[in-house]
Amino acid sequence: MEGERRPLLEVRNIVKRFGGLVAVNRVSMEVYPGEVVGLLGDNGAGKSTLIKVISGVYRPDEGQIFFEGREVRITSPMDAIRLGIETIYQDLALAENLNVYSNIFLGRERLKKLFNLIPVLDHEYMMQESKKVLDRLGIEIPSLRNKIKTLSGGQRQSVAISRSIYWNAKLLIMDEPTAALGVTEQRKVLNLVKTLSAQGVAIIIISHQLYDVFQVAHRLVVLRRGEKVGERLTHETNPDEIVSLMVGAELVEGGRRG
Amino acid sequence: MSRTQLVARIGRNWVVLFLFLLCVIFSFTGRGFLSLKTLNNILLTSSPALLLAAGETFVIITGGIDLSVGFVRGLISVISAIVIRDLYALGYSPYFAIFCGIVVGVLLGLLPGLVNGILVARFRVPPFIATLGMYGIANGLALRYSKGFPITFLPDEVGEIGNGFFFYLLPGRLFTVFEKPLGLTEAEARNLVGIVPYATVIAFALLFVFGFVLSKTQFGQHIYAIGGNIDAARRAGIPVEKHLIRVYVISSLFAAFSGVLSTLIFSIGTHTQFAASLELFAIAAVVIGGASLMGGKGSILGTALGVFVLSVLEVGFLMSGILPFYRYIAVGTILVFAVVIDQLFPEIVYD
Amino acid sequence: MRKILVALVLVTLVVGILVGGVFAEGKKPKIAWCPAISDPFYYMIGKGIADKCKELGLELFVAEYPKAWGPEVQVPILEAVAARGDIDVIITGPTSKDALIAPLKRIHDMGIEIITVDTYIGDGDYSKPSEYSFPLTFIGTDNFQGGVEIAHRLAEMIGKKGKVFVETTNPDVSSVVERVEGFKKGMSEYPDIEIVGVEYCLDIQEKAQQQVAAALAAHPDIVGIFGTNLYSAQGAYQAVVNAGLAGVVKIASWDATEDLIKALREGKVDLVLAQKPYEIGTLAVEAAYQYFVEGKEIPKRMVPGFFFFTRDNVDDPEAQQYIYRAD
Amino acid sequence: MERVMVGQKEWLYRLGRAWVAFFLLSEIVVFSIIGTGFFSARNFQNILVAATTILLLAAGETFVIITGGIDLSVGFVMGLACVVSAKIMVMLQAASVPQGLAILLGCAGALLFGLLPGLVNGALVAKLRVPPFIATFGMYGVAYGLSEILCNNVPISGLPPLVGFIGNGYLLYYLPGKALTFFGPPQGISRADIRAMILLFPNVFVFSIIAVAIFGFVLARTQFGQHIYAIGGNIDAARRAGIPVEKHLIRVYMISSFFAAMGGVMYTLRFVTGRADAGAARMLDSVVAVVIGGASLYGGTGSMVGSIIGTLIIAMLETGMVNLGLPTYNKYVYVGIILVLAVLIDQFFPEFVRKGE
Repeated sequence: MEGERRPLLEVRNIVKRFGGLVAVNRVSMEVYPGEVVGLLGDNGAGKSTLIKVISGVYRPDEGQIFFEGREVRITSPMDAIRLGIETIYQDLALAENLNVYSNIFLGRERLKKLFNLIPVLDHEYMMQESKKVLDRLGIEIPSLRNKIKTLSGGQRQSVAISRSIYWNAKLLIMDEPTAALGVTEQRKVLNLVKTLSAQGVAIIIISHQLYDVFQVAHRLVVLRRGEKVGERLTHETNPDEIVSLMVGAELVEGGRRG
Repeated sequence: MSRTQLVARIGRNWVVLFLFLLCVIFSFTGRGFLSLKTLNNILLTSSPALLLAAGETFVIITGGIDLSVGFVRGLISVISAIVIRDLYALGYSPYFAIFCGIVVGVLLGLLPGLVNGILVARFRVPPFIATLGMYGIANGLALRYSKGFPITFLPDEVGEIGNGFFFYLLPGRLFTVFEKPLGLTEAEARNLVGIVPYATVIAFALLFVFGFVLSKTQFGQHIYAIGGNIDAARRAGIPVEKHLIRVYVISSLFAAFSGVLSTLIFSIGTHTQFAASLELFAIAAVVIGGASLMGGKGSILGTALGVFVLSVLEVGFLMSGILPFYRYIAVGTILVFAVVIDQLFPEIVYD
Repeated sequence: MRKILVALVLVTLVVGILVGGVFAEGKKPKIAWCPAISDPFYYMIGKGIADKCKELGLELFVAEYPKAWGPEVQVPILEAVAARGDIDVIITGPTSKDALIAPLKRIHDMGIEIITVDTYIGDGDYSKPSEYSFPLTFIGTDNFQGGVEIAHRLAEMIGKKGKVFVETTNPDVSSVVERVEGFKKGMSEYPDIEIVGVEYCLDIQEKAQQQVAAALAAHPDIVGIFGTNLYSAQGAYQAVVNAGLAGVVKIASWDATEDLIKALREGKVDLVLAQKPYEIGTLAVEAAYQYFVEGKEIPKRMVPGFFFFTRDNVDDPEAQQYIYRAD
Repeated sequence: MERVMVGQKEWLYRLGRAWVAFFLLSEIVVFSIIGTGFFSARNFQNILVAATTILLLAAGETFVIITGGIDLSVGFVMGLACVVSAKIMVMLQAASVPQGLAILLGCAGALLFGLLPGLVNGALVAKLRVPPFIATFGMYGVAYGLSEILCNNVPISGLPPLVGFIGNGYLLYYLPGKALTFFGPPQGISRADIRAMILLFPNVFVFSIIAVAIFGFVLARTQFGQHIYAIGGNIDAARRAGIPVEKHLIRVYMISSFFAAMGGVMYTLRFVTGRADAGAARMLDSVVAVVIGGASLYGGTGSMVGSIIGTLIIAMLETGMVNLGLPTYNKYVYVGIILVLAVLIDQFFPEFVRKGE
């Protein structure tokens, strides 16, 4: 599916140093609309650093970032969000004391005028809208008026995701989405990922669980010690090869796709 | 030690410098500030505060807070005074009466802490609330038993112990131990200087013991662990609940010490009006002493320094003829600075 | 649901408001005693009031003895008592001569007569019409005169020369303010006597003790101290005893608590002025009785005298009646 | 570990949640039965008037506590505002400014001045990351010191007489069948009539409740309020959602000290004097009221209605005990117990989960 269309996100020769050590060294990769890219690597391989560069937490020391063809400077998480790059963190940035739809609209609440004078929260509207997006993504939550703290980990995650989708995120970055979830929940999340990509949302997924990644990802990018050591189409590779790339068991030639 | 380390060290011990600075300034501004009498005065009046703050230190290191100490102190002071008064009235020897008063006071002092601890540790009540509840309860009980006015009619020995000194010095003339020299002329009575108040010695002894427990024993180590990361502590197999309860008991035990001591010093059972907001100043002292309300940091020594900063300020302002209210402003400002400074200076890293 | 309950609460309140003012009015005057603070002096007034009420067969409601001195404590109590609706006279000691004017006026507007004892509102002169002339009468010691006499007696004791210090309670309480004024007036006649300071302990004995201790440190040559009420005086002599100056520094105290009398016997205090709280109490009730039952006009100010305790007369049988006994 | 209760019987659940309101009701009922003239217009209105101080402090504290902070300075900020307002009035009066104007300016000045401590608190908490407890405790000292210096330890007196008239007056004076006047009693009526007269809506309470209502609305219905809950619930989430958390916190602390200032002004009006210690005794009471009202010191929960109920519970208790002639020291004990119970109940009360809309 790639090639014929221009990439949604493209990073070129990204370098990020922390004092002495080079966390990310001249890494390039691109993500296409509707594509799910698995970002793999052992601890300290530089996955999360790269992610943080893309999501605006860190600023790269070298390299360029292109989004929808234009070169962009992402200097803060807000920049990234404005572009449509949303990161779903493990600790899920949700306010547990608020209900589902309030979280989906958090910070961008819909208001209505009381006696067309005083702006107040339009709960009804926010609820309906949230319902729509949840239905679209096939997420089931008994009542959107339930507080987040009463939801399961998987439900919370799907709320976080639908939140970013509602505010039309084009690229989702999911850091260990299935970690700390029950089996059924994991499956739900993975299905959700498929649904999203089917709807044209690009996704970068980081996970230690190769099995999960192989299920959903179209393409796999492998990092080791800050360098990109390989890139494979999922259907052209297998876990063993990927693992060997990750741990650097054997030298891999022709890693890059021409 | 590198330069940054040096800076960090100085920054982290700013309170010592500050205290020193205060003393220098006041010795210029305050008439007769730099004198044995004043020193002993500061030591004496700050003793109960020292105890109160020391107890609070333990709680604050666990990341909690104990608002009840002020009124627990008041309650214990009243109760011990009542015991002393009544036993004395019944014709027992004053020393026996005082002894009983102290024992009863200290023992009762264990209770509030036990309740606080159980509420905090077992029922997960926020420390602020649990101890605020106890604050009200102790206040009410103290008022009930004191009828709202000080417990008087204590034997003179009370005041003599509370305000006694180990040494008495009549400059150039004579020097006695334990006993005030008798048969002094009026002029001599005015010049007599007491050195090393009993009260202070008692306070310091207690501080030393518990300071040792906090800094040198496993028990103390675990308190820091709990304050640093309670889950980690739990996973490490520390009986967190039990530990927390003990900590709150220690805190109210110290409040009881403080109450008993204030009875001895003021030779009355002091009901709670005066105790109000004592707890806040204790907390202030602890924080100025380098503890963090987030828990995991703090030391008895630091707290002691904090207390002395406060009492030097009080006495110094008084003797410099500065309105006492400026003291509140000073305390408030210093308190905030303490925290800001603490955030400015990094942890010392040894390489 | 919560809202519904709130509504319910409000409804109850409103209902209350509507049925309000429909309660029975007592025919014979019912007296309420609202002390200013819990101390032996006020307990003595209370005793006087209680005995007199029994004697005249009047109903009496005794509000609690507040544990702290001040309007924010006293006013809610006064209002709650007034709101009982069965009260005709409130006898009280205003805790501030300014702050209590408005609240007492409001209670007076509810049709309840006010008698102020020990302390008064405004300048205490209810005879000429003014913002604060509504109370029935003020019954209390002539504090100014008392201050003057104490000054003279203390001056005698210290040989009419040297530094003296005043420990008092609040700067806005008529009674103690006048005592201090009187004391200054009296001392002004002695050129060799210097008043080195006036401290306010806010009715907290430990504070008084610390302030006097500090004063002794700052002025080691103080020869006399005047404690303007029981807490001030008790704290003052404790401080002097602790400084080992008992007998060296002369102490004149206002109010004859058992504690101060004991101190007088032991030579820790040298002069005790006893007001006549019991008499103040009985006078207050008589005034109310005369006003309501006999419809008499009553004087706007009544001044029972006072009594001086010295080591010489402290054991005289007729003196004993003037000692305040808390219980 | 959240306890949850699943089902549709939501009203039942809410009923349980509203136990505080029940508690208040039962308080009213009990005191009305055993008390004398407790269940009466005057008494309830007195309670409301007496409650204004706690009510206002608690209203401000509610905002702060919902953000997960605490404001210890309200008591003395109230004192400061009280002194400032009194001082302004006295000065203007001396400058022979008409009473009404002097009072108006005095109140306005104090209220404006009252925003300052909040600004400082907020800046310290939001910008310098000073723990709220410390920042506001610092302000506690500064505010108290300042106010005592301003009035150099002597409560300010000699205010325009109109002050007390406003502060202790009512909106409505109704003499059944005879007269109905606003803002002041009808002229020339006998002492007997005065007693029969019904006074409605104490001015002080009316002022306070208006302010409380407005801010209660802001908290419950507006975006500003919603964001306060968000900050208290998960400050990082709030940040990521693009809420200007720092600015918001500063505003919250300003609201808190504004209410404190209002408390001070009301005190001036009621007692016609400026006292530095006006609110000292009520600071912690206000926190208690908020917590009894269902707020958590961990932030994220709480409501104005709850705080009002909490306030009334305390006020009813105080007045009720005086009415019965009971010594109020027991009140401290009871309040302490109620406080802890409130938190325990809140903690062990399950979260409600709807099965569907």
